[in-house]
Amino acid sequence: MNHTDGAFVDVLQFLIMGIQRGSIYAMVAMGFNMIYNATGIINFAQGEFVVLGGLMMVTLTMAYNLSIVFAFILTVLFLIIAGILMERLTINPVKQPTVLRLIIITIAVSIIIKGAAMVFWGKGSHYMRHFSGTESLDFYGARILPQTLWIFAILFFVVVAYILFFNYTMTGKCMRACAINRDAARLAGINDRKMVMLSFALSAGIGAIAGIIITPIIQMDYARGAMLGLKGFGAAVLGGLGNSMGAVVAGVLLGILEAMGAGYISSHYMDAIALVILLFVLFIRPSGIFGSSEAMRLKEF
Amino acid sequence: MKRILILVCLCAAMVFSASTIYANPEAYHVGCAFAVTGKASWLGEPERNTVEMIAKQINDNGGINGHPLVLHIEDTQGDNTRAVNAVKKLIKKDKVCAIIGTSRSGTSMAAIPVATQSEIPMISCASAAVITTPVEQRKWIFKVGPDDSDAARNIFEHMNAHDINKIGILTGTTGFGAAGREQLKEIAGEYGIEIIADETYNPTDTDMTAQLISIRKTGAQAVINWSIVPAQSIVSQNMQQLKLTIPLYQSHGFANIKYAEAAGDSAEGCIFPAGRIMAVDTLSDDHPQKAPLTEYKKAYESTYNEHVSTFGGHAYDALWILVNALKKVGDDPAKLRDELENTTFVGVGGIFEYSEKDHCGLDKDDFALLTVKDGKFVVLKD
Amino acid sequence: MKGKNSAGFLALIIGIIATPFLVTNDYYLGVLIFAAFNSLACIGLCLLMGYAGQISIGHGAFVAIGAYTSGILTAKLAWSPWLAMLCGILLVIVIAFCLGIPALRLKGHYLAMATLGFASIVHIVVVAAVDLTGGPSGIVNIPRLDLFGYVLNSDRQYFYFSWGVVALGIYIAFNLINSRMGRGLQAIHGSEDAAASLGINITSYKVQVFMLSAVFASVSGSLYAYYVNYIDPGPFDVGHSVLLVTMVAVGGLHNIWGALIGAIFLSLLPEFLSFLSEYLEAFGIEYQPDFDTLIYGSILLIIMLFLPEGIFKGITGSMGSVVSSVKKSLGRTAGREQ
Amino acid sequence: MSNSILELEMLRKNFGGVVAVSDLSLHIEKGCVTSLIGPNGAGKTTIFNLVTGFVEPSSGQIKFAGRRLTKMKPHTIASIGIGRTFQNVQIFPKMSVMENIMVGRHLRSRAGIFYSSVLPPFLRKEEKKIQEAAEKQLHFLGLAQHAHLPAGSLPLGNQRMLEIARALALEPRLLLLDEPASGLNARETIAMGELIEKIKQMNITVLLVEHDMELVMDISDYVAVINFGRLIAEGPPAEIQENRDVITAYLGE
Repeated sequence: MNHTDGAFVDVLQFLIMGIQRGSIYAMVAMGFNMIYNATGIINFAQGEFVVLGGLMMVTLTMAYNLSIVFAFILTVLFLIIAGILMERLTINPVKQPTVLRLIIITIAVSIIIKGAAMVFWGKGSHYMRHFSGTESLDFYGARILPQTLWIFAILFFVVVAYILFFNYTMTGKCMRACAINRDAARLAGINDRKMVMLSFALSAGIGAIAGIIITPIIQMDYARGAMLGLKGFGAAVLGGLGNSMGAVVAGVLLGILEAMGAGYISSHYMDAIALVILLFVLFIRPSGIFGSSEAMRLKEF
Repeated sequence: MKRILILVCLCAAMVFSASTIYANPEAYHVGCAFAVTGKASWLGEPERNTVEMIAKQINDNGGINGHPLVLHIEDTQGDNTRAVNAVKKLIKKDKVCAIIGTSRSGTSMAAIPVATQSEIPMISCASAAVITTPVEQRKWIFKVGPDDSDAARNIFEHMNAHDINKIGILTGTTGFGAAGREQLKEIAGEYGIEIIADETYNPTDTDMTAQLISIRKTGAQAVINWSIVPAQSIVSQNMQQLKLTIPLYQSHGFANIKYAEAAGDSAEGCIFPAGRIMAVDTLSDDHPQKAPLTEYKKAYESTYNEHVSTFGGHAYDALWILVNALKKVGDDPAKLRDELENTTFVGVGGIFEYSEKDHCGLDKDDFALLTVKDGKFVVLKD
Repeated sequence: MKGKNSAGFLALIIGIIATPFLVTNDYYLGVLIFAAFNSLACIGLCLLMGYAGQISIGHGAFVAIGAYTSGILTAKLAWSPWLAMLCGILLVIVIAFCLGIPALRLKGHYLAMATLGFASIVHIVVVAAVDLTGGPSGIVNIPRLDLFGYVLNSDRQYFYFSWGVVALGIYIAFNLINSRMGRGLQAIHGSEDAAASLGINITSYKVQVFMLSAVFASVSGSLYAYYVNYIDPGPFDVGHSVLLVTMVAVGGLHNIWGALIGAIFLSLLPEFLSFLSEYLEAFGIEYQPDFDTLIYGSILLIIMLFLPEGIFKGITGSMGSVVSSVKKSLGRTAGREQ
Repeated sequence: MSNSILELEMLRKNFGGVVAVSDLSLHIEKGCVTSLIGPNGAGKTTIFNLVTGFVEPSSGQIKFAGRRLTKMKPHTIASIGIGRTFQNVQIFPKMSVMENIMVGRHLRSRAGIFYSSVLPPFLRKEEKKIQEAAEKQLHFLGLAQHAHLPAGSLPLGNQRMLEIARALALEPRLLLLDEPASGLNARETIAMGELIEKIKQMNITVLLVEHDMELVMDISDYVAVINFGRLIAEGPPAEIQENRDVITAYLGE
């Protein structure tokens, strides 16, 4: 090889790949947090939202030849509807919700979505064209795909939109109020059931975006959800459950840890390295890096 | 109360009717256990499709010496426990005379004790060498998947011819990848080739950049990517992205045109050993396999409207080998087994020559080295 | 054990003894044997979840450790299967102790994540440590178990043996629940502060019951290895841990019988589905096994939506109402006769 | 007060910037009923939590029968003879009344996980003893007729009784009662007062937090008044009733 060798270039390359992985974990984790804040449960079907988003996008762009932008919007809308349906049909009817029961329900939903995706899209792996070409760009010697830049940009956009939504819109503020104290929010006239529905819609939407932007790089098949969900859950917990900005940082961190671990320690134990660190963080700080133990006490199992 | 009664009656009717439908003493019952759904469904689905197609063909032509062929197809979901249950169900409940499958090496290994104990011949579609070795312990087990070592030998011979002697290997952590990794490490020495980087990736992995950079750092002259999962098509994309231009060799697990499609132009020029089914069109007419290959490809692609794959080919070979044996000796499992050991068959995977010592029947000449050219598999010429 | 539970236990024993006489086909026995393995792990998990109130989505790892300890020691080092199983038990006790002390300080979702993380780490190690575990290729030629020099070769023998172990497990579980320790655990579940104020060492109790439930899982793994004679990482992934939790929740969290019924139900469900497809095809209805996943998920969802306390409570509840209505009508007729 | 069983020395507890207990020193005499009174938020429950090890003091120390309690875990403190109840009743609602009290016998029995689960016949004797002791407590408190009901189904008054019975099953030397009469009606309050008298006669020292002044003045041997985490007065009930500081603290200026 030529001048591109060198420790610095490698570090840079790992960093880029790590952030790319981590961006997806971050978005999955944000989806987890939204539902967690509204209901106190972890939605095990979050990874399936990502899968559905990716597969839907593949169909719209590859089979129906829609433009990327149009397909993007359509897919997100589709997933928002799916999220609302999930909440109305499986979460809302539950009369005495206990956390474990709701979690098992989300597991059941994830199995159903997986089964449905398998029937509709088949078992094969689906690929789609990159948003803007596959010719990788040079970045101080490291190589970066245009798609990777898209991923960074869209993550940034989602985070900004998230902050704006929760800090500057009435609905967003109501959702935050519900997350902090549901009873008080209800007394203040906020319809908490509606907020739960909204949280499902939004987190399905974020899942869809994650699925759409990652599919050109990783390809999508019906069974990918579990792994994405697990990693996203890890990021959410690492960042402190309920803390979405913490989740973004933790997600990116987790991605970088994995890439560095694979590059410098051992690809055989790549995933284990990140998990071991995650466990140690939990053992030292039982409520995640950015979580407060007070908030944790409010939402016990 | 009434409703329950009706339900009971309905169930009874179902049991009764189902048992009469299957009670056909003339028929030959063959069991198939494939990973039709689940994590290895890309193996099981073409296999299932293939056997259903052939069975229909056989029955339309009057069966086997007049006996209709009844297939009992079970889905293992690629899961060991389900595989054990499926094979047991086929043997004990459906009373099949032989079993085709399972799709994965792991499920085959789990099912082997069941078939052996029940003394029912089983033709596995997986490729790990341990399935049929040591042959004394595998009296009842045959396989149609080629040995990994033969595929590896083809690659190493090509490397010798091109003066490549320091390589990096990249394997998937599935039974297929792990068996390949073992074989590569074991026989590389025979060819004077040194493995200077040994990396793995998970079937669920999405990015192999880190592994490829580690390989690049060692200065390897070529990469062998040995895997059967869809994730393997990411490897060539990552190489293209990293501008890593050393030759890429793939395993016979790459022999699925979908993988090449997924990898896009990054897969151009990679070299891999495969059964000749993948490049029938570029095969010379006097090759003995030309006829069966063309026939199978044509039939499969017109029936299912999708590309033929090596894995469906395994099922094709397994079923025809079994049917030929059924023609000769009928459906007594012990006789079938003895007959299988004397089988010679020109099939999709190659020319099978089973013997008492060899329950795999293929050798390294049954592989051809292929490459990807313009998005198609062609026989490598150099 | 007392009252209803001992009646239930008696019924279980009779059921175990009678089943192989009613079910002579080895296939069905085989399915029930696998159900026994899951039952055993679920009974242990139920002690932890239902009685001590601690969730663990990591018990698949203990099953794996049991199976692999047995597999490695017997197939590679030719140890006695019993000794190997004992080593598996000791190993999980040590591991559960080391994991439990920091992990059981966590609560709710954090504990769930920690145990889930543990399960995936164990799975990754099992896949990657090729020299020890055989990696994805697994371990072959694991011997069958022998009982007093008598090898358990047939499915019937193994059925009796494995369900015997399950019965023993249930016996142990009920003893524990109705003991000083069991009351302590339920107290912890009710109020940790009150339990501590009565002198119950909460951490120690949680860790102890965690270790006990890990032992159940480990034994179930060992039995699996001796039955299938081959292990690879496939059956021990994170999905298996989640499945075990689901089994316990579906059956009924707060009752050992619930855990047992949940485990049996979800172990048999996939086989039922494969029958379903056969019957539908026999009636000429095209049925693809692809729908299995969908149906499986739907059944799970329906149970959780309509039987919030699990199948066990659902069944006993409706049985109870039937019994009471029968009693009522009997009482009425009796009254008339007087 | 040479005969003290519990000694608080310069005890201090900060929660963040808030000082809940401020350099408080107090000696509790053996065999007496001592009441802690003071307005809401004065730090009474914090003192209970400090004594029973649920929170750690920021500084200062606690001595029980001559032993320092600093850094001890709640269950260890229970084992050396301090029982307590909680302000918001903390019974085990799903267990029966009887079982609740049997939990209280925890420290007076020994069976560990192995013996409990594997060899119960060896434990019959112990189990029988636990039951007998629990029954004795039930009779003592007049809850015997409810023995097999789930504890959660009892009315609040009985739940408070049960909680005390459970703590008594521990056979403590010191019993901390956190507002035992709150939420009770007049009749129940009188019964509670009688119960506390009986406990005193059993030679158990009682430390009481209570807002019902009539009850406090009626049954206490000694009263300590706390405001803003500080001890503002202590002495026999009659003396306290006359104390100007106390009246100011309760009624404001």
